[in-house]
Amino acid sequence: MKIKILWALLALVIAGLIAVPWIASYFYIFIFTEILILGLFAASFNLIFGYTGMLSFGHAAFFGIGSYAMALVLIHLEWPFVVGLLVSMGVSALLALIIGFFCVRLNEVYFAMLTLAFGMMVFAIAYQWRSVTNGSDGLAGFSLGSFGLGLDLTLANPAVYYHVVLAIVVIASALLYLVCSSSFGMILRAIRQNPERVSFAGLNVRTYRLVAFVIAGSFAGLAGGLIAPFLRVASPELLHWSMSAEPILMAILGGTGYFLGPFVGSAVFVLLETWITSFTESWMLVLGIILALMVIFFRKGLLGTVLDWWMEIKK
Amino acid sequence: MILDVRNIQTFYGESQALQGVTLRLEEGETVCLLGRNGAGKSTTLKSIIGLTPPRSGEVIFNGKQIQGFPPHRIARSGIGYVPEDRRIFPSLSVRDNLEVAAYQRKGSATHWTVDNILKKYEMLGEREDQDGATLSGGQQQMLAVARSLMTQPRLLLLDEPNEGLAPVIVQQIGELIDDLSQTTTILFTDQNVRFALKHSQRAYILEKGQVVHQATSDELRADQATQERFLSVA
Amino acid sequence: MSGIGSALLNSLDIGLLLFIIAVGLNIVFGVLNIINFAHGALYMLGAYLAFTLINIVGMPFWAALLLAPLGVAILAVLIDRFLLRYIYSRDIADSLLLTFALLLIINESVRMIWGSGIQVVQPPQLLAGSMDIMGSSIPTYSLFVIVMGLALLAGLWLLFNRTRIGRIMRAAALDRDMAEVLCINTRLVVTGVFAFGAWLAAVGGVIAAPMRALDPGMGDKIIIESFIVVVIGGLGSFPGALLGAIILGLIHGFGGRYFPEVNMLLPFLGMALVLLFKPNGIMGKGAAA
Amino acid sequence: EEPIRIGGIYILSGSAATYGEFAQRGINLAVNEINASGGILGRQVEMVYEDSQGKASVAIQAARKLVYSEGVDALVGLDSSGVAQGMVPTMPELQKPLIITHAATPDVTGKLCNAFTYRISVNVAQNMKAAALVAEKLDATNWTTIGPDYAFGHQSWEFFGNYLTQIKPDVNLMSETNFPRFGAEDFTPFIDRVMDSDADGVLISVWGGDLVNFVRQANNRGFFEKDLELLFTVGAATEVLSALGDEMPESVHLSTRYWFDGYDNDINTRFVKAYVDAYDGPPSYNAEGAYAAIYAYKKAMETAGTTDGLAVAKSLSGMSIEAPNGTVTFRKGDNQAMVGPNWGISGPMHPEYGIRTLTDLQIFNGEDVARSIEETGCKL
Amino acid sequence: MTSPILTISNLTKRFGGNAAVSNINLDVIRKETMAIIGPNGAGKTTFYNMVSGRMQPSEGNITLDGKDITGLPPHKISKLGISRSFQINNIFPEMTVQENVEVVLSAYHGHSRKLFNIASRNAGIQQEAEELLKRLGVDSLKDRRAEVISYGDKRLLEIAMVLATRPKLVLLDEPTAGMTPEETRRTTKLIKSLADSGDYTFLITEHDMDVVFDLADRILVMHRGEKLFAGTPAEVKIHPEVRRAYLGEEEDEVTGETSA
Ligand SMILES: Nc1ncnc2c1ncn2[C@@H]1O[C@H](COP(=O)(O)OP(=O)(O)OP(=O)(O)O)[C@@H](O)[C@H]1O
Ligand SMILES: Nc1ncnc2c1ncn2[C@@H]1O[C@H](COP(=O)(O)OP(=O)(O)OP(=O)(O)O)[C@@H](O)[C@H]1O
Ligand SMILES: [Mg+2]
Ligand SMILES: [Mg+2]
Repeated sequence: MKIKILWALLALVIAGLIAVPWIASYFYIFIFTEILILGLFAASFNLIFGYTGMLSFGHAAFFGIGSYAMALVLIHLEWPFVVGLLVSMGVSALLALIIGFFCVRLNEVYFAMLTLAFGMMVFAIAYQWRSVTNGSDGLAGFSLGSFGLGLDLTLANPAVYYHVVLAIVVIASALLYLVCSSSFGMILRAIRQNPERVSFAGLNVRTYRLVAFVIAGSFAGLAGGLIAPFLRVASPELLHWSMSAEPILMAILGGTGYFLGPFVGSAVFVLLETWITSFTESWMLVLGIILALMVIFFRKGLLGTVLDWWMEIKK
Repeated sequence: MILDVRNIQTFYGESQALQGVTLRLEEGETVCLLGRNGAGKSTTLKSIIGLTPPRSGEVIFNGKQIQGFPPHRIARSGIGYVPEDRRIFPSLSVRDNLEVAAYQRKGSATHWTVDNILKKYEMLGEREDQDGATLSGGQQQMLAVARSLMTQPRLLLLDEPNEGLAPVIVQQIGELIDDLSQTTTILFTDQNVRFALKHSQRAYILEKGQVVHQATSDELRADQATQERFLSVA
Repeated sequence: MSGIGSALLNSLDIGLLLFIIAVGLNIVFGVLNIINFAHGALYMLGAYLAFTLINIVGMPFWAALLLAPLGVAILAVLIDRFLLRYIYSRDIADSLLLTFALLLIINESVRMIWGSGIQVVQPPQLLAGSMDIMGSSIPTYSLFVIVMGLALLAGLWLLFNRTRIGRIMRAAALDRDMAEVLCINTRLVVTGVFAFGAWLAAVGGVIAAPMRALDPGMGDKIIIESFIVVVIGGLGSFPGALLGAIILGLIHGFGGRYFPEVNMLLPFLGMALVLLFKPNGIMGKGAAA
Repeated sequence: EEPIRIGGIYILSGSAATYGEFAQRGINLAVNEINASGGILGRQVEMVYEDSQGKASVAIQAARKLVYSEGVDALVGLDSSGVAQGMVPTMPELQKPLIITHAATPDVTGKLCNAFTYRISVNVAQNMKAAALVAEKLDATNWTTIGPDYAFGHQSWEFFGNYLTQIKPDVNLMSETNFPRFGAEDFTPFIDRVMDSDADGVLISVWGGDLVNFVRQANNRGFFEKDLELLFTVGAATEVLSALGDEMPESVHLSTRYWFDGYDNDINTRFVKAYVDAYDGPPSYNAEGAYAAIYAYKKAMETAGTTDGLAVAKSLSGMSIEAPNGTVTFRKGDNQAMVGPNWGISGPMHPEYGIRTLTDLQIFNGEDVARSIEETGCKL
Repeated sequence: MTSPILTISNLTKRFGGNAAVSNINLDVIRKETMAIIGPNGAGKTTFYNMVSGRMQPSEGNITLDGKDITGLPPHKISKLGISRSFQINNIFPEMTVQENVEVVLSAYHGHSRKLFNIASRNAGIQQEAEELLKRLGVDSLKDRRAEVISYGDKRLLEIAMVLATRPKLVLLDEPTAGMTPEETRRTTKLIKSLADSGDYTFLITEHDMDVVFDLADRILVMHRGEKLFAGTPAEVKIHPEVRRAYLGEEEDEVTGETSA
């Protein structure tokens, strides 16, 4: 019963999201585009963090490389948008395979630090390989061509682009959700709690962690492929460790134990930042205080706290 | 009376593990706590030492109320505790495991020092510098008991002290309990009813978080019916 | 002075400064299992307090070296009592988030209190200028940094390995409940360790002040470097932290000079290689990865 | 009537926050003066600021927010070249004019130029042409550079080298260049490397807090005792000079985009006085740029008679205003202001401000050091 | 029937200078139940760790069904048919009891590789898990989080998980430690019935001599890493050295309740 209500709520939220360009001020199209893209980025991160228990400090590597791939495709090849997205996913999956191959053998903090190291190596390369990446300035000034798939969409129109992002993020999330609730996903959760026991059940834990890492990386790449046309730039800061910190914050804020937690976290984060910067220049101070209070009092994340509370009163 | 537990109720989150446990120990006594799995034996001990503070009821040790105090204060007032899962500090050596526990209460004599323990328990003495994690299960149990002695307890709480121990060692633990009971009051739990009754003077039986029976150990040993009823001892 | 010799000495002096900063991070992580993102911010706070004490109040450097870290340690006690206490028993992710929030708060407060301008602190008279050693001139302050670093290393090593307090800290780190029932006041230990880590960060800040221009981003610049140091050397190992710091100092010193095209990559490459071949760091021990 | 709103996008947090603060100071002065004398088109002026954090992605979202949510009529700002590079291409979409007051990358009034983007400050190309003219007269023949390892440092060296070899073909540009990481804090290896090399001329484009560290470490190394010709491309920035005090050596060539003591006109006198009164120190170059930008909008809006973005942008093109640094014209064709950098030699300490003075000040003519429109690659 | 399923030769494990297991030779016969006993620290768990792949032997060979498995990683050994329980509880604390078993079952059936099925809709595995739990008598706890059930129940859950991979050879490390007499009896009976079914070969360590004598066809007695004696329960009971090193002198205490 409750589950049904939740699904109905979700449908309502999606309907609301579809309607954003008509019901909210123009600026919110940009805000919601950002929320969706960062939400997907954070959800991909949560597959390895919340489900598998691997705290990566280098997830931005995949996000960033996805955005660079998209930018390069648009600048040099002028392929359709959808093809660009597939390239973004492919490139980041490949990168995730390489980085993951080394990282999944380490645990906890060591894993976190190794992913940080690899992530920053990718950053350093993007920063210093000026002939390809345009160095610190990043790649800008590319134009959006056709969408592909025979659809005639003016992607340069922010409302259209928003709907495209919404559709892609919903589809991608559905796929991710399936992965999370599959038997494979159950094994990932088991690995988080007790990797050794899983290996004694006959599974090679490293392989499973690697597969999860690659899946997460490719979805982060997809999000990166979406962000480049949105920001009109692919720049090294998208690869920096502070960008890796964002999905961590978002996932924890929203609730790592829930599939939709990272999306909630992304919404809260982006909206907070937008609102706070409107009324004070010391937005970092206010954000810091709010974050601190949330960590202390909403320990299961916002979504978790709300759901718990809801389950409680409806009992 | 050294320990007076009055009607304590303890919860894990919302689920109530102790439904009002009352028990008393006189100075110098050795008492065992019996009961099926999940009856609340471990929880009773943890409630006394303060790891799971009771939500209501009183714990009076040595004439002073101690419930609600942080565990280190309870321990400093003279209660030693050995958990059922041993909890050895894995990356500290045997010696360091003992040393961190050293506590000297003002005005009381020091019975136990690292050196006399390592001498007395050869099994540990031989492994003085080995890391706790690498000890076998039985060695860890020995260390856990020895470590709790370092706090110079007047009352010792032992949660299943001989679980996982070889019969010879069980004998040794039994002897150890007998020996310690000369100087220390002891409350312990054990699955092995025979062992427990042999080394105690009195027994409490717990069921579903309540004391359902109490008797001297000799009485209970003879009382097959009660044993069968509460402890499923055939 | 020959190129290599001076580069070596320079690496040593950067390395030891890094060591002083990073070692507190190492201790807080090792004992409390908290990755303290705000460590760099505390370092910055130490530097700014020193700036106020020396340039505004007019105290001598040595007084600042004594007082500024003390002030930061007191702040750390407050942070521990009012914020961190809620999350010690939770997993590492929560502490990450909370210390990140702290970093934002401290950074912004520093900007509000001291402004965003660039500030400079002069070294004390005693340490200004250079000394002639083996025919080459070496800034006296570099020698001071090196001596301070080594002295701290020795002190820490003694504290952790030769005193009961050190063992108690390790025990509390391993199993807080068990330590509690063994008469250890773990709250006190935890507060003490966090304040001590902050104190070390601030000592680093005060020592850095006469060598580095102060600006409100200086904490962020140092935090990743500190991670690298701690990881390369090995979590929980003091000599390791020293070694890691010197290695990083060498990477900076020589990398920029001989491999300018990839100098940004090198520290991270170094860290990755160490983690791959010695996951616990060069001098780390403890559980295998 | 509703005030006119102008959005400012600057670095307001982190290491370079001081630059955002300087710009805000200049803007405040301008806005207060304008409001006190009746505003623009009879309307008061109101500023709305956003923090770019020095990141292009953040700045772009900030610009969208300012335009669509805050409803600003015009934008000023941008400290970092990377931010400018990323943001400028999105300006036509926003349909609001932007005057860049600090970022120096040539491209934004070059190959990335557009009808909405203007720059009131000196760019790298202009400054380096001036630097080359200064270098021409020096004895040094072996030139190298120490600059931050990102676009600004590399571009400075490229432009400098190109101009210098054009006007003085016998100089040697060394292949051994030095690009320390931005924010590196320790420059000793690079200082040693230059001292060990054959260089007798060094272009130093390190700036801000890095420059402060650089100079102090160079002092420790005896760098300034060597017989080197040193050109500091952003060396006369007041924040650097006041942090360094007399640690900044004498007799080195320092440049800034605006030297407060270099212009003898009423506007400058008034501006410097107002600034010193309000903020207790001489104005920095980017405070001046931001100050002038607000006046540029005043004139453009009043010329256009409206605040409409397209109209204001149009009237900026080719427009001249009187600013503290003289008459400033936005050149038709690339929208770059024809302003000239100031080069001088560091002299004795200033009696009031505790900073080095500039002697032998050379104020270059904006037209003389600007690239031709064809060279910029801008097609407007 | 008498071909060995597991052959151990010269198995040795050294930590630093000390041999925790030293030069053990052993054949485990198919379908038999073999107990390993010995004082604390004798090397029993270390022996298990090597057989199950958790530790690499310092020397010696382990052969399962004629195949050399020395030094293989745990997951490979598990796939080859060896399943073990742990002396210290080793479960998935945040999952329900039922899910704990389902994880192992889906690993065994290869479902774990399926990215797009819905785990909770897998009726086959659910049913199989429920049956297993029922067999162990913990089916009433199936929806509780594993970390909150009592110690004894956790041990039973662990046995259920061990059996879920349908192993040929089962290693149980002190399966009844911490159980009540009643549970111990039930567990013993269960193991006995499994052994009698002829589907499994068991290696069991235990300090509870009732269980050992009840179940074991043969007993290996270890002492300080070495093989002290191997023989039938009857032989072990009267072996003087075993009595001195392990059982202790007071026989009645050892054999606990049965003699009472
Ligand atoms: N951490 C916990 N969270 C929730 N419930 C718990 C927890 N620990 C114990 N319980 C519950 O409390 C009750 C009493 O448990 P306790 O461990 O005290 O029993 P016990 O008599 O010591 O059993 P055993 O003989 O198995 O050790 C049980 O129902 C158990 O499920
Ligand atoms: N990693 C290790 N490093 C060093 N010594 C070890 C290590 N693991 C085990 N040992 C030692 O090896 C010996 C055998 O330990 P093991 O755990 O195999 O004993 P056990 O027979 O299972 O004992 P118990 O019945 O008490 O569980 C012990 O002396 C133990 O201290
Ligand atoms: Mg118990
Ligand atoms: Mg064992």
